[in-house]
Amino acid sequence: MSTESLALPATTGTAPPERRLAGDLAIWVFICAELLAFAVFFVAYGVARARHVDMFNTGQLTLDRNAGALNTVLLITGSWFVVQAVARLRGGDPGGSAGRLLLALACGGGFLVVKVFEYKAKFALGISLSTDTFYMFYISLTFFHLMHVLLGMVILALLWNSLRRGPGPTTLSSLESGAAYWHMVDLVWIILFPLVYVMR
Amino acid sequence: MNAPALSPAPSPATPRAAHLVYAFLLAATGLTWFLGETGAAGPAVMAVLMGAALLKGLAVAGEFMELRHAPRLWQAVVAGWLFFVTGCLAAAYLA
Amino acid sequence: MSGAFTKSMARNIFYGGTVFFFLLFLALSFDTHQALPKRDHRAEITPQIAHGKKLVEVNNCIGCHTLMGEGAYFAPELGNAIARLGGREGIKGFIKSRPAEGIPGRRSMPQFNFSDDDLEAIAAYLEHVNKIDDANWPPNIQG
Amino acid sequence: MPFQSQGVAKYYFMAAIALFAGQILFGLIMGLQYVWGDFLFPAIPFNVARMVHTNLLIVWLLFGFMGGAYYLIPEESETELYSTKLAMLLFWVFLIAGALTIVGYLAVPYATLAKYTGNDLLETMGREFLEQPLITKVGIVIVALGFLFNITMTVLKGRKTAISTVLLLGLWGLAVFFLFSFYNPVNVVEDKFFWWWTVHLWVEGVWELILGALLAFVLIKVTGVDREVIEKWLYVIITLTLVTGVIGTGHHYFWIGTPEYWQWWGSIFSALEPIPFFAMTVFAFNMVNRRRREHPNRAATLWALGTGVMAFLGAGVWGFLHTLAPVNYYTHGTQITAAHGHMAFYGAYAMVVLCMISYAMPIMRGRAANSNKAQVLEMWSFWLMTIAMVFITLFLTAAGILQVWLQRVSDTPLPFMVVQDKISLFYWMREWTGVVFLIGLVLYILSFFVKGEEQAKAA
Repeated sequence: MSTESLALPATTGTAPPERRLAGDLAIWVFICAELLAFAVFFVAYGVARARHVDMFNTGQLTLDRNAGALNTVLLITGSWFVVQAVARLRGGDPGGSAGRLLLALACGGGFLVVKVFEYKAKFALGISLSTDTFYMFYISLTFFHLMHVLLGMVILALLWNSLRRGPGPTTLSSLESGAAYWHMVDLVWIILFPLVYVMR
Repeated sequence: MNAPALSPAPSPATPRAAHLVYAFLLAATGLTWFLGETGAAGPAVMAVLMGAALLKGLAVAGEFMELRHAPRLWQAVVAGWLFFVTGCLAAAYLA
Repeated sequence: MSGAFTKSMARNIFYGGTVFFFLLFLALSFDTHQALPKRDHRAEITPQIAHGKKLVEVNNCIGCHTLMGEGAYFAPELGNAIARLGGREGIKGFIKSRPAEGIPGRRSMPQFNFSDDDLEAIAAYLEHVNKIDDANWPPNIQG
Repeated sequence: MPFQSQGVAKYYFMAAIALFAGQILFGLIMGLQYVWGDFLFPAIPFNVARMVHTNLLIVWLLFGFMGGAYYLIPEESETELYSTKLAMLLFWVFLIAGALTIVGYLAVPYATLAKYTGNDLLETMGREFLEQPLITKVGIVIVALGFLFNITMTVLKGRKTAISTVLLLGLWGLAVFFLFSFYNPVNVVEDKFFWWWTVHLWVEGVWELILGALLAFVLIKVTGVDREVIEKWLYVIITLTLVTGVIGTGHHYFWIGTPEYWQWWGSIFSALEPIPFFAMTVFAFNMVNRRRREHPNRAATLWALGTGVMAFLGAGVWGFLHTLAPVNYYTHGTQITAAHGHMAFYGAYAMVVLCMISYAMPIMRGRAANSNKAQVLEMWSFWLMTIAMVFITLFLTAAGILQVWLQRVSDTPLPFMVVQDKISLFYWMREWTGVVFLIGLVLYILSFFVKGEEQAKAA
């Protein structure tokens, strides 16, 4: 919490610490592209909803808010573990870091399970992309997001594997990149949940 | 306060701020869920929901994604995205 | 190393992103495949309609016309031609009446010398196309 | 030219330019038929001229891509081509097969051609851009496989770079997605659905990988910027391309009987499609500004920059103009589409091939760059063709807007042919601009024959 550990001989003590982006710049370019795609999707939802308020409100009431809230908790908990994984690797504890990644992966897995049950219930009612505009958006947005969760889990699994085999010089940067991506998936859901499940 | 990320010395502890953010995220999610369960609707509720989403997003971006310590341009990009999206959704709701 | 940008990271994102979006595209295509029978009335396709489609293809009709908006923009839309020309008889009469040497100074359809069976097949095919649920396109009868 | 076998590219490039000239000639014929309806009727009806025009475009671009690959791959792999003989054999096979197909289009009625080339065995003909007889399609597959074998073996035995990997991916993708041209179900909706898997996934998918690789190669050579930097950009651009372009296929699934959610998916993702093109423009200018050397071939640099700008305008801006479903509902299948198609193909693909030719041809003829006189002439041709294309696009856009208004939006919509008469002024202006384009092309060809004083400075 203090700067005394920066035992640089030439430090005058006045230079502010360098601002630093965690992770590879390439992943941030990609995150921006993804955020843009979701932004367009969200705005499209808003526009479509404004044109069919009743249809959207009726459809929304049929959604499983408990599942949505549970999934929010799972995602933010997963993110919390990922933050801890990064901190542990920085602290020179790759084993602990790998453990936290496993916990995050478990949260992601929980998200998938909840989603599968949620979809199963909906599909059993014969709801599909072609049912109406609300369900089109509900399925499209959540499925598009779900695939991001899956991709995020693949990334975390790869990172876990490389941590387990012993970290190299680029492992921290890779972990930071993967973490940034995982948090992005979280960030999107934080908008998606109130928008699709709650806001009437 | 913002030195640990650069520090060459081991700092195994997760920043305390991250735990606080996590607690805040849980609380805000609870609020969102509660509003959904009571069936509350209307512009005021919408403002609370979007406001909560905005604050949650800013917290995740700032603390989890470590943008608080990142070049200001990147901070602005993600914060700008959050303001843009929640703003557009609020506008579309009121339209 | 503020703002590092590694080529291997860029490459991984390329492969990951490509596979990701291609899988998504396949998933949507799969759903489309499930939903299509309700929209394309495939159960009603008779050998005659199939023959009509083949005639439209081997005479390269879309070299001048559009069919549901796709093709060349030299001659009118075919998707709703059956409605515009007044049913099967209208279509058949129009195709039959094209002068072999064209119309001086104007665009004209070639004279294909179709048999009556062929004309009937083409009309049946165009009637089938007109029934496809294509989200109310074109905007009006003029195509 | 560091490797002897790169020389085969010369034949491919010469064939490409010759076929390009043919394409423009038939373009002018069609343009005239738009305003003078019975021109050449019934000898060359419009549909035949159009087939020749579009098929020549595809074939000359393929020649350009193959020539570009034959030039680029040995230099990137730092090894001679796996087989020069195979490359030359395939060149003649492809050229003769292509020429015979064009002669077939012109000499006999299309239905007769279909009958005698095996269309009854497997019906694949008569669909836009895929009009080729079955035997030609099979020939294309064989040539493509031989070519890919040759190129892949060369890469495998030599150095592997990001540029050659991306180029290979693009070329393999081109071959794989062409296979959908053999699938023609009797259900017209499915037919159209998979038809786009060839057409869209070519021009808004894998071809862009080829485009990116060729452009990156030329930029490394003419700017001297570090390979690491250029290859990173290349990965970012093609990622954006495929991320937006694959689902962007949906913008063709609005009105052909496919479910209506495509209107949302297609609109959303294709609205993002200009981004990779914008990135490409920024990339080209950025690299040229950061150049570490003054390459004597200034014409090639001009083509490279032009590709970025014109691809962004044609594919990006003009594509975006009518890609949103509510707009496309009115503009689908009108001259707006034609306007976009012309500028996009010229800006993205014609120009990148010309850029590659402009860079490689002088080197294959034993000099780093052409004489100043020849380069000045080439730059004139660049500006004439490019500006002519801008005006062709503008006139077609104007024609399209009027067409949409009179035929689809107004309260008393007019019949198609009546509207065509009313907008003929724009067709005339387009035709005259087409003549300017042809003049540009003639100057381009002449620039190969201009001798000059300072030819020296070997590569």
